[in-house]
Amino acid sequence: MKKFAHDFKVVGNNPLNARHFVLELQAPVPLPEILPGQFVQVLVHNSPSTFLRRPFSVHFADYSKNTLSLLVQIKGEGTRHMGMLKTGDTLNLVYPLGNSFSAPSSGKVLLVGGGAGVAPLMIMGDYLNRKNIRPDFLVGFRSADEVSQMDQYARYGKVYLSTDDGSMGEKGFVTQHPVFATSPLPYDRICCCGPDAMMHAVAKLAAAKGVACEVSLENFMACGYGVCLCCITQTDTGNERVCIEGPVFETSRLKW
Amino acid sequence: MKKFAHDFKVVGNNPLNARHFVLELQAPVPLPEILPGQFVQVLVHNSPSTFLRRPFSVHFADYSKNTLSLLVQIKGEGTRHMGMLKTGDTLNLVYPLGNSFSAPSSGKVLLVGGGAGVAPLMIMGDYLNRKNIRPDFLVGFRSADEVSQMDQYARYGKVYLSTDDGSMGEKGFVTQHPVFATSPLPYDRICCCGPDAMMHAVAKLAAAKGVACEVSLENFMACGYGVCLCCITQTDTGNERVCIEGPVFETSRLKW
Amino acid sequence: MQFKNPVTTASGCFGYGEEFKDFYDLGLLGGIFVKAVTGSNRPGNKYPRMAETASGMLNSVGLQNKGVDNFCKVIYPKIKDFNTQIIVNVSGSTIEEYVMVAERINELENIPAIELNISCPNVKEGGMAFGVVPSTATEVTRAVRGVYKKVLMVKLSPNVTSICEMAKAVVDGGADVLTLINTLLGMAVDAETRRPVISTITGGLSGPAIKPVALRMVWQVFKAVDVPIVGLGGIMNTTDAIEFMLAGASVIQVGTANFIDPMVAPKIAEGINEYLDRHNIASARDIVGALKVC
Amino acid sequence: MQFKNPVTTASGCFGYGEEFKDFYDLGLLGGIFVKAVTGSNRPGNKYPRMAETASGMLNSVGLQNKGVDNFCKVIYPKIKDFNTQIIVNVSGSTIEEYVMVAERINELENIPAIELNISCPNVKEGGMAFGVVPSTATEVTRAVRGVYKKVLMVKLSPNVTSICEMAKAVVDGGADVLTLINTLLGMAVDAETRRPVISTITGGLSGPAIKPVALRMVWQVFKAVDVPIVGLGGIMNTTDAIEFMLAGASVIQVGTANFIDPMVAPKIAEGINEYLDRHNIASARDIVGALKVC
Ligand SMILES: Cc1cc2nc3c(=O)[nH]c(=O)nc-3n(C[C@H](O)[C@H](O)[C@H](O)COP(=O)(O)OP(=O)(O)OC[C@H]3O[C@@H](n4cnc5c(N)ncnc54)[C@H](O)[C@@H]3O)c2cc1C
Ligand SMILES: Cc1cc2nc3c(=O)[nH]c(=O)nc-3n(C[C@H](O)[C@H](O)[C@H](O)COP(=O)(O)OP(=O)(O)OC[C@H]3O[C@@H](n4cnc5c(N)ncnc54)[C@H](O)[C@@H]3O)c2cc1C
Ligand SMILES: Cc1cc2nc3c(=O)[nH]c(=O)nc-3n(C[C@H](O)[C@H](O)[C@H](O)COP(=O)(O)O)c2cc1C
Ligand SMILES: Cc1cc2nc3c(=O)[nH]c(=O)nc-3n(C[C@H](O)[C@H](O)[C@H](O)COP(=O)(O)O)c2cc1C
Ligand code: FES
Ligand code: FES
Repeated sequence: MKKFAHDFKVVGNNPLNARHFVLELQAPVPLPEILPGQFVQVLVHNSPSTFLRRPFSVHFADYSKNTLSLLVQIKGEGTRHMGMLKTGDTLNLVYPLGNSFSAPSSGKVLLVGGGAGVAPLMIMGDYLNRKNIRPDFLVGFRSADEVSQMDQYARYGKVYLSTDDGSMGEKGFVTQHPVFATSPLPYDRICCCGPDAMMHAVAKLAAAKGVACEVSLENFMACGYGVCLCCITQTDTGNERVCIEGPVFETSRLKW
Repeated sequence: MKKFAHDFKVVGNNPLNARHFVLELQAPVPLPEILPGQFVQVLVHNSPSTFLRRPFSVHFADYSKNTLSLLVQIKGEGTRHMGMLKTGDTLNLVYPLGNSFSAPSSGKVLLVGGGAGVAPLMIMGDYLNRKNIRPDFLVGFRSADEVSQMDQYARYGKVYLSTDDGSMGEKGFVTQHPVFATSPLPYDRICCCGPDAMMHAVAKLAAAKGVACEVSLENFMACGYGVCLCCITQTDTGNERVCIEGPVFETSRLKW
Repeated sequence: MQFKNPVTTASGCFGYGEEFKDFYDLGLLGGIFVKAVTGSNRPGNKYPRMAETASGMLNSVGLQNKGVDNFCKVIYPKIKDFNTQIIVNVSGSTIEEYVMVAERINELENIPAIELNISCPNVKEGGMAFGVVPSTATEVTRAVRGVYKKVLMVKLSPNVTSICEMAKAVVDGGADVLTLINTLLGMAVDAETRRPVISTITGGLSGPAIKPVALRMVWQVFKAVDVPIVGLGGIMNTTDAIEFMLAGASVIQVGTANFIDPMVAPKIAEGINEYLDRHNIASARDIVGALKVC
Repeated sequence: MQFKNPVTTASGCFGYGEEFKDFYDLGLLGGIFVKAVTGSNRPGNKYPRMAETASGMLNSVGLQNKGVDNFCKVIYPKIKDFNTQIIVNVSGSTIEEYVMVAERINELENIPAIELNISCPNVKEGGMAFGVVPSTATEVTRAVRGVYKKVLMVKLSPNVTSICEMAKAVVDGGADVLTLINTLLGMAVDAETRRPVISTITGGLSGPAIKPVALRMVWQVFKAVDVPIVGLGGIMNTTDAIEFMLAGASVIQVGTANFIDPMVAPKIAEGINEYLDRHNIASARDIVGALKVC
């Protein structure tokens, strides 16, 4: 698939809460189709401590406005800089990168996300809707003050919510949510993105219940397009590049 | 003399022309007295290619507003960044650094400057006025479109002007200006700051006419406060640090 | 052998070139130095394999590749008709392995040269060990020279007391061209977890951070030995490339910079032409080693 | 000898301490390593002496100083009562010169230690030459050990194939403490003028660019020899300092960072305390070499 490096224009920077924001970026040329689960590599200008690009999942693509958006959690220098971007600023992106969540043509899909890992669920919801599938969402946050975009997910499907402290939705981790209580599970496929611990727990649960499960890994990357071999994860077919063969993997293939 | 490192607030950024601007910076604590010829070391944040601080002469100090200003010529990455600073931004300065032009208690003084080298002439004019001396100014620019601040110099003394291309004032280098045509010169002292070639020419002329002359050197600096020994110039007493024993030197002492 | 322009891409930073076809026409490049090839399949080192550092990065990939047999049968057919020079980076743990790989690559018609990697800091055996002792470096070069009939380049390690001594040693062994430099051995620590950042503790430092060391070595070797030099280490833009050529590099490689800007190599090729025009210099050859030192 | 805290300032980056009295109370520092002192007056190298590089700088000061006699008579009286440890960085071009300087410094009551600089890359004779050959390093250390009765530190050059071999060589010669690292030999070129940027063509690279190399060497030497290590190379902040301590440095030096932020050294001293508090660690000593590697 053709890849590009372009200066995007910041057309929106919307804080969700103290640690998360959504950047809306307009492409200088017509966007190619972006698949759910694909990511971009962002060049953080003007910072001596951010030498390498930073990878972010595409949160949403709006072809009518020719924009993509990123949902970003502030971690260090790079994401802090991104958080200060203003409308009119530019940001250089390499895109579109990586594979994507698989797209069942029918069946019931559960999209599970936690923290900034919810990012790709939105574009996935949109994508599934366009295939006439309404997925369920199960999103987990630390507490009520980090819960956001519930109405937007709701446009694409039913939304379940967990918070670690129980301040909103179910209390506890997503895997403790009643959605997972039934056996067999009413899903043909689970797609999950979130902290490592969450993905492991969900993968284990899915395996136990015999449901196909995909996760989107966030390994450290230098290039993002398959040439440095820094981002590898062990699979049943050996070391695979998370940036090319992934970031989405069938959990049954992973040795993690 | 006590030295400080503080975040100053940008309270003005006034372009003089395409390559020069004046930054007005407010100190967070009451400014100490700044002597004419002293300089500051500016930390250019947020740029991977500007590791070291950048030295700039103090252009003016306004104790009533607790501000200093810098007159900056855009050369490379560092000065380009400084040019984009906006009111409200902060800039870290180490100050006040270096010695100063000598302050005669009487007599006739000629202040000569070219390009960004005019920067310290303004604070020197103000300083001499407060000692009841009205200096003459001789300022040189490339062409009319770089001529600026003439009315401000005129507040402190008589102003002569040269441009390289003759598009305003006398044509040619400052040393070709009629001011220098008479013998003996009607000055007891010349203070000069500008490109190396200009300072050399003025120093030679002053020596030939027997007038005391000081120049402000712009050697490459790493620290700016005397500890790295990178900025040295050869003098009659050996290698001296331009940042401590200078930047102002009596030209008779220099072996340059 | 001829390069259509002095800009090539460094081994390990450009895969086998195929990934970059998604970005631009590979014909814009002078050449491509492909990822290290060893005698047999190597899974490489454990994850994590990289750390970001000030103006640079550490890597510890550990020569992951599927071995020379796979290279000849699977990869070579896919890349042999790229409209640019393809040079294979040959690595190993023993002299025999280097020789075996070189012998196999020698048979590949469209590969005009190999680059002997005696400088990889990220493998336990062999690798850099060959590149830091002059006599061993001569020995491995000579052994490969015995079987390899085309252009033999040797890539030197900067982790030595005297780069000139190493350069002479491999030229004695029969090297036609010297590539310098590989990565500096470095380390990164996570102060919060109190652990090393990469799985092998130490790794190879690349990027602009090492450019001053690389330039110095190119210059020292340019004055000391009389073979062409391929220069690299932190080249991010045209100016950097020109600096290496002035210091003595006939050809330059772009490594880590490919990760920051995938389009950078053709931009540099273009930029060199603009530089030559602006300075009224007829050919890139005229600036090689043209540093004015008095 | 005792340092009141592990934060000291590096030779050549802090003058004789006097200039920094304009910024803060020197009593906040663990110690000050003053600028190199040689046998007699040295004017140093020609201007220009520095070049900015990516996350670092090159310098080529060339040991400018007024000689040991001037140090003892003029400088020592001004600095001897600073409320911190003062260590003299001893340099020379011959073994005799090192010995002579060490002998004179030995007489100065308030100087508890010297740091033998066998690693300066910026002088034609001596300097680094002593620091890259193990036998010579042993010899000069042993000769100085013969006359110097207090704590003998030796500062090593990173421009070597095996830092451990050098470390062992100077410990054999009688070193009590090792300082590492000095600058990496580098070079800068001005592509527009086609000239070297500094007068001596090559110079010493310092700053964050070299931190990965410095950390690696501290860690290697920490595992290989059993004397305390003073670690430096690109330390800009508390996190960097902690990293060096985890890798094995008992004391750290702040060098080039003093040029970027003159207040940085006391900030780091303060920051280390906060780190220890936050991690519930009783004493800075407890993190020295405490890197978890499994
Ligand atoms: C495929 C992929 C998709 C991602 N999608 C998102 C997303 O949609 N939203 C989001 O907020 N985050 C996402 N991340 C994580 C994001 O890339 C990191 O949080 C970001 O790089 C941190 O940069 P920083 O400069 O702020 O932090 P730093 O100060 O550099 O580091 C803070 C922490 O971030 C992590 N990190 C640093 N560099 C990298 C790197 N090169 N690759 C991966 N992790 C790194 C490390 O854990 C590090 O300790 C994704 C990562 C990957 C690999
Ligand atoms: C005491 C002193 C006072 C000065 N006063 C003024 C002033 O009032 N106004 C003004 O416009 N300029 C002044 N300068 C020059 C100014 O410091 C440089 O133009 C500036 O550092 C360039 O930075 P840059 O990042 O834009 O350029 P860079 O891209 O770093 O370099 C462009 C050119 O600037 C010069 N330069 C770079 N670094 C330094 C350095 N550390 N020290 C000196 N020169 C350097 C070099 O010639 C270089 O080729 C002064 C310099 C000194 C030493
Ligand atoms: C991720 C990575 C992998 C590398 N793999 C190899 C390799 O397989 N063989 C080799 O000779 N050099 C390898 N290198 C070294 C580079 O080819 C180059 O010598 C070094 O990175 C310095 O150049 P740079 O600063 O331009 O990247 C690798 C470098 C990186 C960053
Ligand atoms: C301008 C300058 C002058 C130096 N002079 C000396 C010196 O006289 N003696 C010495 O042992 N090291 C000298 N050094 C090396 C430093 O002490 C230190 O080893 C090196 O800079 C690496 O540390 P840093 O990256 O923290 O600066 C000098 C370094 C610089 C930048
Ligand atoms: S990040 Fe380079 S191969 Fe995946
Ligand atoms: S700039 Fe460091 S001594 Fe002058």
